[in-house]
Amino acid sequence: MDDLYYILPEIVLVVTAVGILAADFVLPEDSKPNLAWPAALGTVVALGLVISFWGTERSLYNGTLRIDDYAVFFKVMFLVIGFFVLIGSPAFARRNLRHTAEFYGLILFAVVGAMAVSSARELLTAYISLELVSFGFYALSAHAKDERRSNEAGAKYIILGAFSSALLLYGISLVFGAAGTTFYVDISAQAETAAGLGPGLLMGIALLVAGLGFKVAAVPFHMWTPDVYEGAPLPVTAFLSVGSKAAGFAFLIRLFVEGLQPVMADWRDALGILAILTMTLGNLVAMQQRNIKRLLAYSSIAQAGYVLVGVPVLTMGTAAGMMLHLAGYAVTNLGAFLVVIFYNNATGREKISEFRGMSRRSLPLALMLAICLFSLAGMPLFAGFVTKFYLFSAVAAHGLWWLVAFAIGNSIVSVYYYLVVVREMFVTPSDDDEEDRKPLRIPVHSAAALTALAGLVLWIGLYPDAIVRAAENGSRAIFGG
Amino acid sequence: MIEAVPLSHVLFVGAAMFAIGIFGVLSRRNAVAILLGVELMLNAVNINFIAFTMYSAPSRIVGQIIAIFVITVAAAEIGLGLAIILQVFRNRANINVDELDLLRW
Amino acid sequence: MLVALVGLNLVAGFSMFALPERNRGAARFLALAAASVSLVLSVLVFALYDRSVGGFQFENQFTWLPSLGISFHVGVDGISAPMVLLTGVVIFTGVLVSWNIDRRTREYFALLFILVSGVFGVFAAMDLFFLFFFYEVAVLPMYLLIAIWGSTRRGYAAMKLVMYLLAGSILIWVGLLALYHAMGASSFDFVDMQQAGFDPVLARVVFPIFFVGFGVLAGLWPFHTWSPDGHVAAPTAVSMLHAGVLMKLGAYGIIRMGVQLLPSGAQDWLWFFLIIAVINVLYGAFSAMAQRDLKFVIGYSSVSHMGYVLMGIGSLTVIGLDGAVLQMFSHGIMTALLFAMVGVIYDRAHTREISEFGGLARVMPRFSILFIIAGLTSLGLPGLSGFAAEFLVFVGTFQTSPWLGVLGVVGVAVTAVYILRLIARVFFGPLNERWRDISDASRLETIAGVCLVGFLVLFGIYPPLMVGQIDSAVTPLIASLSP
Amino acid sequence: MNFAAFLFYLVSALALTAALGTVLARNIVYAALSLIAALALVAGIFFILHADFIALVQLLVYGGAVSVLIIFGLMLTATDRPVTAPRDRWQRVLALLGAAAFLGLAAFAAFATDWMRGRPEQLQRVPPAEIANELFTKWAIPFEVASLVLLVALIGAIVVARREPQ
Amino acid sequence: MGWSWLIPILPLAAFPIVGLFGRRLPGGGSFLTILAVTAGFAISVMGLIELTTTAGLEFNQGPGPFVVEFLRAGDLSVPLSMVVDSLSLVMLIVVTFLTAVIQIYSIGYMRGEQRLHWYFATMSLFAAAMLGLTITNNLVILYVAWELVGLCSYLLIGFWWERPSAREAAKKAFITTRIGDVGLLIGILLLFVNTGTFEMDEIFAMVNAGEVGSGAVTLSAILIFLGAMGKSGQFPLHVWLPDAMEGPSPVSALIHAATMVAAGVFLVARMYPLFAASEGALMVVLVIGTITAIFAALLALVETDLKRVLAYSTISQLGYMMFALGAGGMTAAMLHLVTHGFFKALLFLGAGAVMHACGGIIDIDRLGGLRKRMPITTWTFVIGALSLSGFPLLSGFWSKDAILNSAVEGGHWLTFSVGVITAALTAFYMFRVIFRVFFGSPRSSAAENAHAAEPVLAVPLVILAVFAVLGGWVGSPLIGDPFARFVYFGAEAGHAFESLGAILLSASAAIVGIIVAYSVYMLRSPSAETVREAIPAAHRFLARRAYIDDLYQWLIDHVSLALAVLVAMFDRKVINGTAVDGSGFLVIFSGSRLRRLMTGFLYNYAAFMLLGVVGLSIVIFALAD
Repeated sequence: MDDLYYILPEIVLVVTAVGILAADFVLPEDSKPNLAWPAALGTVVALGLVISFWGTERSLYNGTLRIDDYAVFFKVMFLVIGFFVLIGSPAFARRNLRHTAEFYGLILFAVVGAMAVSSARELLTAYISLELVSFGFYALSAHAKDERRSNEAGAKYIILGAFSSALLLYGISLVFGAAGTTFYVDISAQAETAAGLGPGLLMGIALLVAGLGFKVAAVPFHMWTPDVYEGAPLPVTAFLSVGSKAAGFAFLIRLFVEGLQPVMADWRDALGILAILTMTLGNLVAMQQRNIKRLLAYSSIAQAGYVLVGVPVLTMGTAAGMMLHLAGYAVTNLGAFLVVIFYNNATGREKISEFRGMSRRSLPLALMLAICLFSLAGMPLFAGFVTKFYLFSAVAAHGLWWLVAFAIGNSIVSVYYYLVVVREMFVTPSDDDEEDRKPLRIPVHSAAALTALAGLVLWIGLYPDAIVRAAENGSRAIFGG
Repeated sequence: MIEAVPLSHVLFVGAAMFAIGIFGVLSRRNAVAILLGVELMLNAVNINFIAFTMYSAPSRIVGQIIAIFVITVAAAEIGLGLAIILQVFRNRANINVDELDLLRW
Repeated sequence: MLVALVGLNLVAGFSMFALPERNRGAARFLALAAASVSLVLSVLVFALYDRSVGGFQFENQFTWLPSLGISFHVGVDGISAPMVLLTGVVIFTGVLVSWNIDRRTREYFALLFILVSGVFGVFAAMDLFFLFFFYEVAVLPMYLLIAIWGSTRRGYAAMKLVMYLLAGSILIWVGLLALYHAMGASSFDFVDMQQAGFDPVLARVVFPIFFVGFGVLAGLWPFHTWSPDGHVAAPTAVSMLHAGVLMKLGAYGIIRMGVQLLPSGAQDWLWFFLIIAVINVLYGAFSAMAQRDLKFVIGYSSVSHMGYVLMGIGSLTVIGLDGAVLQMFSHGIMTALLFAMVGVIYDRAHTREISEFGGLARVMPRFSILFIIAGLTSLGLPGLSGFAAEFLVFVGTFQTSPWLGVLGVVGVAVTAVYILRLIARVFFGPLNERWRDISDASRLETIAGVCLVGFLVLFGIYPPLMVGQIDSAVTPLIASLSP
Repeated sequence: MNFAAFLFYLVSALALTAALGTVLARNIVYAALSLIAALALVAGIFFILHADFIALVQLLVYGGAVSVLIIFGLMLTATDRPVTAPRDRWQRVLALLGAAAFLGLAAFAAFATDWMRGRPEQLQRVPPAEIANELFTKWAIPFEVASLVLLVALIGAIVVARREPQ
Repeated sequence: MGWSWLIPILPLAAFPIVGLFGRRLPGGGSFLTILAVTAGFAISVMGLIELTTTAGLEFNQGPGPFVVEFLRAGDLSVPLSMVVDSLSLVMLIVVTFLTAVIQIYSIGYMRGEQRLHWYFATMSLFAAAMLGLTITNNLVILYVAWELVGLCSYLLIGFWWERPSAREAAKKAFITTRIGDVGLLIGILLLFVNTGTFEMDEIFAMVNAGEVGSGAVTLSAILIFLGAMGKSGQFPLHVWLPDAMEGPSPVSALIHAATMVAAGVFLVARMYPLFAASEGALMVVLVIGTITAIFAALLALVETDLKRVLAYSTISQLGYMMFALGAGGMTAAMLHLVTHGFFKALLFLGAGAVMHACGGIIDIDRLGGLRKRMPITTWTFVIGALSLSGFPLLSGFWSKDAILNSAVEGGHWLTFSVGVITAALTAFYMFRVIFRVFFGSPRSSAAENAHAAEPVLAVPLVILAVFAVLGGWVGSPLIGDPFARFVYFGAEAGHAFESLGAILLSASAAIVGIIVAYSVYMLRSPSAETVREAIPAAHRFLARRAYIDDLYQWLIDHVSLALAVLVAMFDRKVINGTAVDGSGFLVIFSGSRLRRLMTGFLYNYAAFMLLGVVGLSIVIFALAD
């Protein structure tokens, strides 16, 4: 049962989740929000296990799964994400949610699903794991059941999610029909020998892109994103914005690298166009937003566009770049959301204009958000700069200048709306009521979480060697180099 | 026997059902009705899987297994979907999706 | 030493946040200390640079991202050493004139020093990735500095400035990547890239990208409009740094990455850019003439003066480039002085309308003398550093294209017109009674002004002090041009 | 055309008709009923294609569980509010165009692709035991994950739909 | 001449000392500046003695014991090299002498001024720059000094900057001369481009050797002359000089009469090898000089401001010098420069004494009858005027004679006749002033109560009067014209008496001018009013300064400023408003439209997804091979 050892982290999480669900029956109501701590502990344990797999390359369970540096990279990412989401949740959950034990359990299950996605080397496994992630998110989005916005978000999300998974499945069926198999390696082999499997495979790819585009919020499959981000409970939005996207990309990158590379010439331009549409629309519409959650939603769409830039030229470099950018984006966005969550907990606010004068109330909080926003904008000192630089330069290396030019141009435009938030926090004077001048007190654990994330953002921004190496190893693993 | 029906015809049936499902999703206002459309689409997918695995795939089993999973997912989807829609109904007394517009732009 | 310069300011910037919020004195003291050390270090860098040896000196290198060929590599040559000095001087004086910032003092200084570390970084970086990196570091704090502590239309100006400069940086980035990949994606190091020797066709394509990309920051026409608005809106010290140092980053980038890496590209585009430079000179000067706000006048005059820098670069001669770099220094000091002085008057009068002043020389003699000296430098008066710089630029331009040189010289006359009009209106004539009780420049402001004037006079009376150093870098550069 | 083929076309036509009924019926209850019919007819197709086991699963899961669920759902969300005009008048046209475009593309893919590539066109029944065997060995991981999916859906449905004590 | 480098350096050193600490020094530090310039005078005289005893031109590289470069860049080198030859020595002596005298005069004249130290500091800087300009061998240094004298002129004209008129005059002076300087700078640069050096001796050598194209020579000579025109107030750049009289009178005497404005003449003389190589350039100089001479004299006829009359007179005399240069009479021009320096300084100081005595009144219509109260001033002024008019045997006679002679020799008869007419006009307007100011009866209480000049004012007047009488004799053929044997270009100049008729003509013209003035202003037959009414158009034309100032004002207001406003508007509206803000608006606007896609309706969202699928498929189908 050696294979089992390598899925031990997932098992740990499942066990933790079940344990928490069980604890729900015995614990008194007001201590339930604290279940986040054992849940977080579970992610830490799993994280330790996952890291110990670094450098391993091994096929598991008849090749449906594979543990390699690529998988480890993403698993670490998901666990970190899960950890911070859990850490950031209790205060919010206490205020706004019922059934907090289930809430944490669902988060853990979603993390399990995402981890499985990153290992999966086969369409069915990957699909069903992705569904696990999605179902977690469906339930989480609608979790604030008394809130009409949360209901609406959940309804829209699950219906569109079902629609998209139908599209994805139709695509899988076509790929399966054309290649006769769902294993990436075999698909690749088929595609190589039977030069071009005709319209069937191509349409299958289009549908796969559509289905995965939904998860990563690529235009025009992004429409759910802003609504769900806005409607879902804040910690869920935080989780969603990085988890769903990263899971989708974990699926997409491995699939395209291991399975569809031989027919790359057929889909590269289409994906380039997709990337441009995604970032352009994301940025343009983000400028119009008044709600911080919606702003971050459109920003996340734009970020998906940046990552997609790497897909049309799938090489070791661009794949590493995409992974890197995702990782940077994940910590950054989480940081931003943690601040928003905290601010919302303290004040109940989420409009951008309500962030005015925040720097007067808590400079560290405002600085943290500013750091994250600058990082999202791709400013130096912060993660976003390095990861974008790496990614875009890798793409440029293959002569896709038009794509890079669009991407860089877009990142400039994006600065505008990030700056608008920064302006509200630092520049615009706060209204002169008592409430606005009260300093915010940050609980120790929130402060620790924020500091850790800020540290990560700065670490990637200032000395990214280790993480770049990790991403490169991960990328090498799927390219089999 | 059944081999007289070419694979493409079976696939066309699947495609047609999928398209009908799409039409359902796109044209309906009632959230439950939309879910019905999704169910049609998932069934169409299953037709594809069964057709492929029976006609052309190296393995006669894989497609069937996938179909089982699809059915599972479809059931789960309808279950959770209906639960959420029910909650929407409780809070708004109405499940027309074009009145779900608190969130937009 | 260079690492210390960059690091010190960065640390100073961030450690501002550690200070107690209410204690303005501590922030000021820390700022002054950091600025003083910066000044001393930058003077040392300038003075200890061995011009007989030339090349890059004070080098330090640390690996950073070996897989991409990026290392933290710093060093200065004859072009960057004067710029380091300039930065040191301007930040020192900038801190002095910022002494009376009462609102959010520590944040102000924090951002100021982060900005300055970026500027030092650009001038010291020998790795082009880091050059770009620091370039952006220098641009960003600008937004907050203007938006929070600024004046007229600050939100608009700050946003426009940042968007503009970032747009310029796109081009730089694209150009940089093109070169990086053209040489086999092995290194971002300046020396390696210089030795790589790029294909003339590539050079022809990339050079204008760099030129425009950096040109945006240098106030290149028609991408200059951020500059007057930005200057007007910015608080005093930021205007000083901005016009004094930041615009030089652009010109520096053109020399470093444009001319030095792509000499053949520069040669191909020489005519076009000389013409643009001349337009810059005349357009800026005429625009300045029509302005009513003191800061707008100076803002447009910066556009005009940066035109001389671009002219000098565009001439592609040793003399012209010497002049361009000297002009960068000279204009930096001069415009810092002008903005410092406008800050002085704005602090007291709360207006900058030229027509509202008159006869200030009577009540504010120190202020007036400092301002007038700066103005005279601006119009190219011999004995002040602006003359030597502009003269060299003209000589260089004449060697390349006498006709454009003539137009450039005409620009000097136009400059004289608006500067003299301004001086006459503001300082001379009968005293406007409104300002009867206005106080003269404070001691700190005077020290700052005198310090700046000292440099103007020092390098004006004896320019070889600086030109020799510039020469040590420029001569091999021009020698590398194909005939 | 032999009988099996005839049966296939007949059942398919009926299934598609039922599907159309699902999406076109004004009354949502009729729509649900015709969906159940369509699902049953699809099970028929599976049967004709020699996938007996799947046909059975289809009937059980859909005919049994899902239809009941849907009916319950309809009953719980029944409303006596007057019908309002749709907010987007182009909705149906758009839907028709979209569906038609997709059908065109999918049909093109179906007909233009050489799916068979010389494989034997011999449809065979597979004993359920073989399916089960492979499901629990080769596909153990997806199976386990699917169980988690169901668990999550279950928890989610309970959490969301449960009536809260006020 | 080992010490000559000290000549400009001493006053230069005095400048910062007096400027910074003068407030605390007795007399505003005037003793320091006077000492510095007097030392320069002494050194110059020593140089003169040395040079006359050894003979020959001397080029002296580097300032004394050390070689200093002002600039060095690439192959460009600007050493502080000097040339001490007869030409520069003459100029040095004139400048140091006049500066010393006038500074002494200033002690009295400026007494009680608040910014006295500033006055002397600037004067000292002026002296340094003027002397540097004179002594340098390098065109760049020349330009530097040239600009610095301009600066000093600006500062001193605007010395009483509280007065709007002084402020405007200073600005006008700087800008107008700047226009000429642009030409000068371009000319210098052009020379550098063609010769590769800024050293004058090297340039001349190359020009003489014919190594520079004639077109370049002509062009650069004309451009350099443009600089000289600006500085020397040549038509049409003369407008600033009359206004420059807003400065203190000693400033007018020194800078705007004797030295700085003569720098243009000196420049042309200095660059004479260049000009001589180009017929065209000489022609331009001749024509401009001729026009200026008569034009300024005409304007002087109707001017009522005493100092402005003198200013026009200066312009006119500078025109004489210029056309002498244009006609080939470099010696004559320099001689006239020297003599003009003396008598014009005298006249200005006299005018200053009048102002001083009459409480600042300078309008000749409000003075009168000062002869009795200020005898020394009156008679020294008369001597100056006579000398200026070219009254026989006085300084001006010799130099003017030499100039007219050079016109004759050059065969420029038109210029000659203009010169003669101008001489008559000069005599007329000078004596118009004298009769109006010193004779007749006082026309204001200030004039009635005028007091005699105090010694510190009077002594310089007397000294200068002596020179105004005798100074010109250095160029007198009666004693063998030593000046011409000392300062000359090419061959030694010939002498005036060779065309005796011309001399008699000019001398009688001067006398006629005086007689007519006497007739008009003393005998009132015909009276000035009658004449004025007889030719109103001409009078108005002259009184409006031939509309040239108006033209410039119009050009500034309606062309230059309008252009500036236009450019600024273009910048704001088109470049910033449309291009920059417009594109920003476009981005925002497209965002505001695009967001409407996210209608919030679920089926719209699904429709978009489907659209994406269809689009993607089509694109992939289309792009796949």
